[in-house]
Amino acid sequence: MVADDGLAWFFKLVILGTALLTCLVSIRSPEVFDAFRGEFFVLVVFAALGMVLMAGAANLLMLYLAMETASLSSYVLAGFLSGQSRSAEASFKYVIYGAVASGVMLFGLSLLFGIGGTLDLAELPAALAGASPLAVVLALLFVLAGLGYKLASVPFHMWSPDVYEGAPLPVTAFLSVASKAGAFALTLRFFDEAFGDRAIALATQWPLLLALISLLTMTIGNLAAIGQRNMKRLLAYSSIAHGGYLLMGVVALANPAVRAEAMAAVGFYFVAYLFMNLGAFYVVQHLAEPERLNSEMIADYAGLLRRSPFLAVALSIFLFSLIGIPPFAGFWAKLYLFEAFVRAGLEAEGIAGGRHLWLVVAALLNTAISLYYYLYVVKTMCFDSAVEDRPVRAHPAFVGLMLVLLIPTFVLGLLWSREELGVPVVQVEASASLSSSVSPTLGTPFRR
Amino acid sequence: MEAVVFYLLAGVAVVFAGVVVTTRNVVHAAFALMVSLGAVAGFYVLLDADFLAVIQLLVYVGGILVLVLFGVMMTSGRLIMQLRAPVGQLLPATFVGLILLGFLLHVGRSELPNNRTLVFEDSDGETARRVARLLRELGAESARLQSETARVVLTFQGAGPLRPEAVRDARRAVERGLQAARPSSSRLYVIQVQEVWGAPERLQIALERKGTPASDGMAPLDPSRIAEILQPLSPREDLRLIAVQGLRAVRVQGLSEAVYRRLREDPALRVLTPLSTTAGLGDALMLGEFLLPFEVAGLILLVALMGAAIIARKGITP
Amino acid sequence: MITLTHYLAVSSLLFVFGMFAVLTRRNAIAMLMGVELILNAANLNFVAFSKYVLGGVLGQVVGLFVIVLAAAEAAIALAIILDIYQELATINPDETTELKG
Amino acid sequence: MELSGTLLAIVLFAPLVAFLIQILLVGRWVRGPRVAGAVVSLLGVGVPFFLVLVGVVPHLFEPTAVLWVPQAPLRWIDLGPLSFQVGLMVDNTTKVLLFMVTLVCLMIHLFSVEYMKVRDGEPEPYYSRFFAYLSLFTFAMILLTLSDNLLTLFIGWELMGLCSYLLIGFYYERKSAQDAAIKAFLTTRVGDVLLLIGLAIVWASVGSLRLPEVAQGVQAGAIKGWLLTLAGLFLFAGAVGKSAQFPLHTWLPDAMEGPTPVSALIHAATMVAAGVYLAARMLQVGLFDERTLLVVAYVGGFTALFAASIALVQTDIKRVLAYSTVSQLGYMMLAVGVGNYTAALFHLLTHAFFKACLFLGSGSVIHALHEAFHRHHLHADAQDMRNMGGLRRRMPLTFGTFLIATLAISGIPLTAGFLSKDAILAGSLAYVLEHPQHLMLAVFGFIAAAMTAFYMFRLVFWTFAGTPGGRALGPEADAVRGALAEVRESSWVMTVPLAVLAFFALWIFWSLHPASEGWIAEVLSGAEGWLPEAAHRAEAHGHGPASVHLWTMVLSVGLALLGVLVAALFYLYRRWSTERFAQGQFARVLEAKYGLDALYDWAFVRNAHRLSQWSGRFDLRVIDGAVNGLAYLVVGARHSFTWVTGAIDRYVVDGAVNGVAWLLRQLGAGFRQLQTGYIQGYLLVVFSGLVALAFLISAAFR
Repeated sequence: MVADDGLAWFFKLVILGTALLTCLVSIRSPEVFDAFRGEFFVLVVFAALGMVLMAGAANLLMLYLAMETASLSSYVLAGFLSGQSRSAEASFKYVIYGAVASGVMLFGLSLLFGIGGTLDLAELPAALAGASPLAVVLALLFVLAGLGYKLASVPFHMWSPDVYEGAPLPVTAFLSVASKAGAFALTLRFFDEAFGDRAIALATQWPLLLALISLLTMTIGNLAAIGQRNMKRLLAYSSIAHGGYLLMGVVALANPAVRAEAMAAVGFYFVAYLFMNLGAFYVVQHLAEPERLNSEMIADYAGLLRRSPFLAVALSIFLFSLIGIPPFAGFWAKLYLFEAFVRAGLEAEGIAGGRHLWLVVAALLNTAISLYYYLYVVKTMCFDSAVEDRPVRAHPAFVGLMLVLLIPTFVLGLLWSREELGVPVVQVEASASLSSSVSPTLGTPFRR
Repeated sequence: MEAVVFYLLAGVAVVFAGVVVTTRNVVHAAFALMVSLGAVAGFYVLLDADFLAVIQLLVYVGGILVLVLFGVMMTSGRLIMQLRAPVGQLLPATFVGLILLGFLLHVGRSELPNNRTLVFEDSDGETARRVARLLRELGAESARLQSETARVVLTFQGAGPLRPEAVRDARRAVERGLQAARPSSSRLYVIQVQEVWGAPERLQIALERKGTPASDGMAPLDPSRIAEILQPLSPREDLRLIAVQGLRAVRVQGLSEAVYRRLREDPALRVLTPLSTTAGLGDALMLGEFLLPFEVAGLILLVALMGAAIIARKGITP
Repeated sequence: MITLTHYLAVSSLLFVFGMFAVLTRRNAIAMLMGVELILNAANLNFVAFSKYVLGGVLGQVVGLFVIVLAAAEAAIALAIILDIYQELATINPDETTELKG
Repeated sequence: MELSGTLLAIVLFAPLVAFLIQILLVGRWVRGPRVAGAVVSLLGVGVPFFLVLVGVVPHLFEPTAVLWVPQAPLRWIDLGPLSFQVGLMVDNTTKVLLFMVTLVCLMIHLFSVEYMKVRDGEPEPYYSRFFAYLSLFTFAMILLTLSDNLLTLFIGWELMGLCSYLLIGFYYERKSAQDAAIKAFLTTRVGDVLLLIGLAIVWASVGSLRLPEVAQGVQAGAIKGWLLTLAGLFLFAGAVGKSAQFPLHTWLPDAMEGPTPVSALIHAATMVAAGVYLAARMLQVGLFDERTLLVVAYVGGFTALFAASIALVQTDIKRVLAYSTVSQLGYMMLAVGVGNYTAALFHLLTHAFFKACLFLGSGSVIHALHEAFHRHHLHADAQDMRNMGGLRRRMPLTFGTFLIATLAISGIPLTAGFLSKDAILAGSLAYVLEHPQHLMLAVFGFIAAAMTAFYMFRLVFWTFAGTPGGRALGPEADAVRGALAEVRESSWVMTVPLAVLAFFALWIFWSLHPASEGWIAEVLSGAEGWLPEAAHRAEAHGHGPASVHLWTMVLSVGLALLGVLVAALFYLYRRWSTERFAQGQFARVLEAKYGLDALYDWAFVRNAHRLSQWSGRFDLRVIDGAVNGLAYLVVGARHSFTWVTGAIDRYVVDGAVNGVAWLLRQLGAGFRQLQTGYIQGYLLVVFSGLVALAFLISAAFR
């Protein structure tokens, strides 16, 4: 029903850490409606619980219930701003989109149930072995509509920019990391346990399917981010693009030889992503407060370097890390992920066997595209002249919080390797439901 | 007869679903939805899911639709409104819908395992052989046949007429014993606890196989093995396990419709019906493997309650 | 003789009708009705598979959960629709397009 | 109902009986359009259709062949030890063909009831004679499909030649109709003579003409080596004539002189189908060896491309359709040639329905225009597309059904044509992957697919879109426009057959799965009971690696959409002008149909000895021209090289940096536009994305 293994625990920590930080920054946030401030925290906890269950769900029914728990809480959180039509619209779109996507997923789950005759993920490979690939793929696609909605992957991504823009900032930050973490843990487990079998992967071609989705996701996310003027929306698209990179890790699962590395790489990526993405969102949130810039527009960030060197430098560092510039955590995260993917591809036989190396080329090109819009923000902050010169002061407590996020962004990749940090992802406890133990390839760790 | 009822229900369900998507009056849409979902409840009855049919009527038709109607009343000045979309919106939707329908019908017709499962009583071990022979004669070699223990009845003997605590304790002891004996017996669950008529000091606990099909197959569990598991657990000083009766069964999966009918009509074979699907459902939810999802569902209801209250009131409270 | 295929055909039709409602109705509540149709289609699948392929109550258990979830989801969705009605005085999905780009 | 000899006999002889009744009784005593004639013929084909529906269709999935030989074997011609035995046979192929032939014939009969009523404002004088011929035609085709031997098959074959002569020349007072009838008769006769030689070889070597025995004989090696090839080539020559393959295709477009229902009959269900049917049967029994098959494939592939290119410039609505038939038949031959028996017959079936729909649709248009022009006393050509336009609103039913059939022939997804054409193209692609030296086979097919979409949509845009009579030329142009405004939709007797045929042009009847061949492939590829075990080599090819299907689909749909788009830019949105193209050399060559008609006329009809002179001149011009051209090319290349290097410096290197940034901004803006804010739009993206992914991935392993 619920797995109790390294994968689940690792992502639970990521989710709970995000939830904790969300609660911290929401204590004083003016965007949280005062009359229901208590309920806000309860809903964050409920949502986190749903995501935690997602990270561990090893059963089709549990998978659906966990997703619904997380979703229902998130719908309410997205509409938490009072008296603002944008927030109401965000939660409206979220709930309609979410209801449809989860309904479609449920339909897919019912088909999977019918084909396999079981609800347990672990029992599915045996049950699917003799099934018709078309039926399996159709069911898989329906399920993917639900997973893709949670992952915000193309073509199921369109809700996310609107919801991210309309929702209160702490909620946006929370959703962009925790919700995605839960969804990725779920996706990893789903494909690893139910479809990890080599024969099924070859018969249904799901790695090709996911590779296509990954390509579309990163490309469309990055391209759409280019024209954005609202910082929140830009970060929303950037997080879609990061979802695209992360899907490469799922594609790599198709090769059992690098399964452990792929999972560890996704885990590492999420730790890095937690710090850099939350950091960027929190700086934006801090700047958007009335006593500071009172704006989320990139144009208003002009000359920020002189008005508040600390915030400008902090934001720049988070953005550099999001691009993947060497010393920062984001670089190592990408490096490990791509390395695992390339290894998975090189060891596969031909395109039909999962050799999707073209995706790495696309990912590198996409990184180049992402330079354009991230650096545009940095350029605006550092080189454009400000409209007014009034200094912007960061709250002392916020400076503390920033340090908590900044230091790991600096040192994460320097201190820990993928194996040291990510290995818990694949370490299996005795009673856990993950079937195979740590892959032997982990014995030769990747050295830098 | 079944076919007539089915086509009637199918007609109602589909036609009224059609009304939901075409009518111009949103209240009519809600009522059409009610009828359509009522027909789905009828399908549940046809599919031996009586309890679910009742729940469907109570919760869906009774609850959700009232909610929807309230929503309609509170959000619309007039009931007849522009519900229909322009052609530019209808066409792509029709197009996509048709392809999707094609895919689904194709998969439903020729790609899904269109087969059936039957469970027969097999008290003497003869049934298995008979079924196997019949399958060979009918040319249904692809059917999977396995022997299993379908039901175990434990009989307890007390010192005197049993009191409710004794019954409860016995039940708990059996459950604990089953849990301790995982995984071999984890596919059994308590289905009925009853006192034996005419013998007030006796108690029978029936264990039944779970609804989950065993891809591994539960080997026919030797009643003596059950006794072995449960014997050391004397629930109370005054209660002893005196008899363990196992009901063996043959489960045949992957039957085509024709073979299924043929087997059902064979006078020498006794089809094993579950003691009660309602009890089975309750047991699976409250005591079986679905306890955790049950709790999560409760949590979801709590979230919904809270969330709806917050969203509905945030505009009103200054 | 009614077979599994018959049930699947009905559920496919319900699903496509639900999808059609969601895509074309110009009233948020009517769209929600489409979602209910989709959920019922899935549920019918679960119960039909449960009887025909498995011969147990497993699908019914899922069906029960889905009904509960549908109720919860409908409650939240209706509250949010009421909220947007208070903000914009409309529940036409075509008129909630402030967030875009 | 059981499949029995009696049933088959009724199916076979009912049209013949109808024919005899008409000729002996009806035609004698009544003149002018009398319903009696039509009813007899309708019964003559309606009864077989009904019997096929209740007696044959229910047995569709039984993999057996029913052979029915008369009790005392009917010895047609007794030549001592050699005698011809004849009988009827129903196997999987015959079952589906019978269904198609009887249904399409029934629809064409029904359509003709209304269409043939009037000739030039007067009641048609030879109404029942027309129906009599139709019945005989139907009988001949059914005889051909039901024959278990090549002898009666050949009789049906020749009978059809006769019928086509009678029907093409139905308006015999017209000189052009007479010529066309004679041309059709003579051209197909060339093929028939060769076919007869082929039959003789088979009969001499195997000692029998019954298909099962021929199959066994070939299997046992009764015909060997080059003799087998020779026999195959001769047999194929017959099919070339009948199915109007290059170079014997010239009769088919001229056959447009006959009444439109006749064109529909010839092009869809009967005459031309016979050639493909014969070729497919020969493939099945093994009379086509590797060498013959290669010839078949090249002739078919080339014909597909060749005819499609001629269709690009035709202005007569029926001639466009005629060349498209030639092209589509080429596809079928291509499929036979690469050994893809299933796909060939599948396309034969789907093509029958949508081509009949197209012809009857054009018939409906012509009929309406005729009426309107006649009322206005105009002499404008009712078949010239330039005198049409804007008929979409005037004739919505005709337009709708015509559009569906057009989509089908263009191979747009969700149509029957897509399924079958895709099967052919996938088969040819798989063949090319195995034999890379025959790359051109796949190229022919794919380019022809783009051309098909182009000329068919050109036809639709000219006929149904735009303003009425917008392209009309000559002194009567204004009057034509006035007449067009009064055109009315045809009566239900004509539109019902259109609707029925259009339904069969959709994918749903053939396969629920919108991206894969459905039950029909299952039926056709099933083992035929009368074939020897090892003879099922027909399916050896045609199923390449899984990804072939994916690439075929992407390529063919992409090319078809490209064709539609280009046609739309030319003729619907008028973004591009056709003027320059129309005045070019290439267009002139196409309009002259590559000069082949003229060549035959000149070479065979007039004096043949000029041929030598001509070839002498050819030598002079071509060789001289080649030398000069080469020199010109070298000079030109040097000039263009310097220009290119300069341009690279100026535009590419400088432009790349700015251009990429500009491109990215444009793309970004484009994707921002997609995010419209409409939630239902987002959901539509979800579902269409789902469908697109399902399409793509299911094509990879169907």
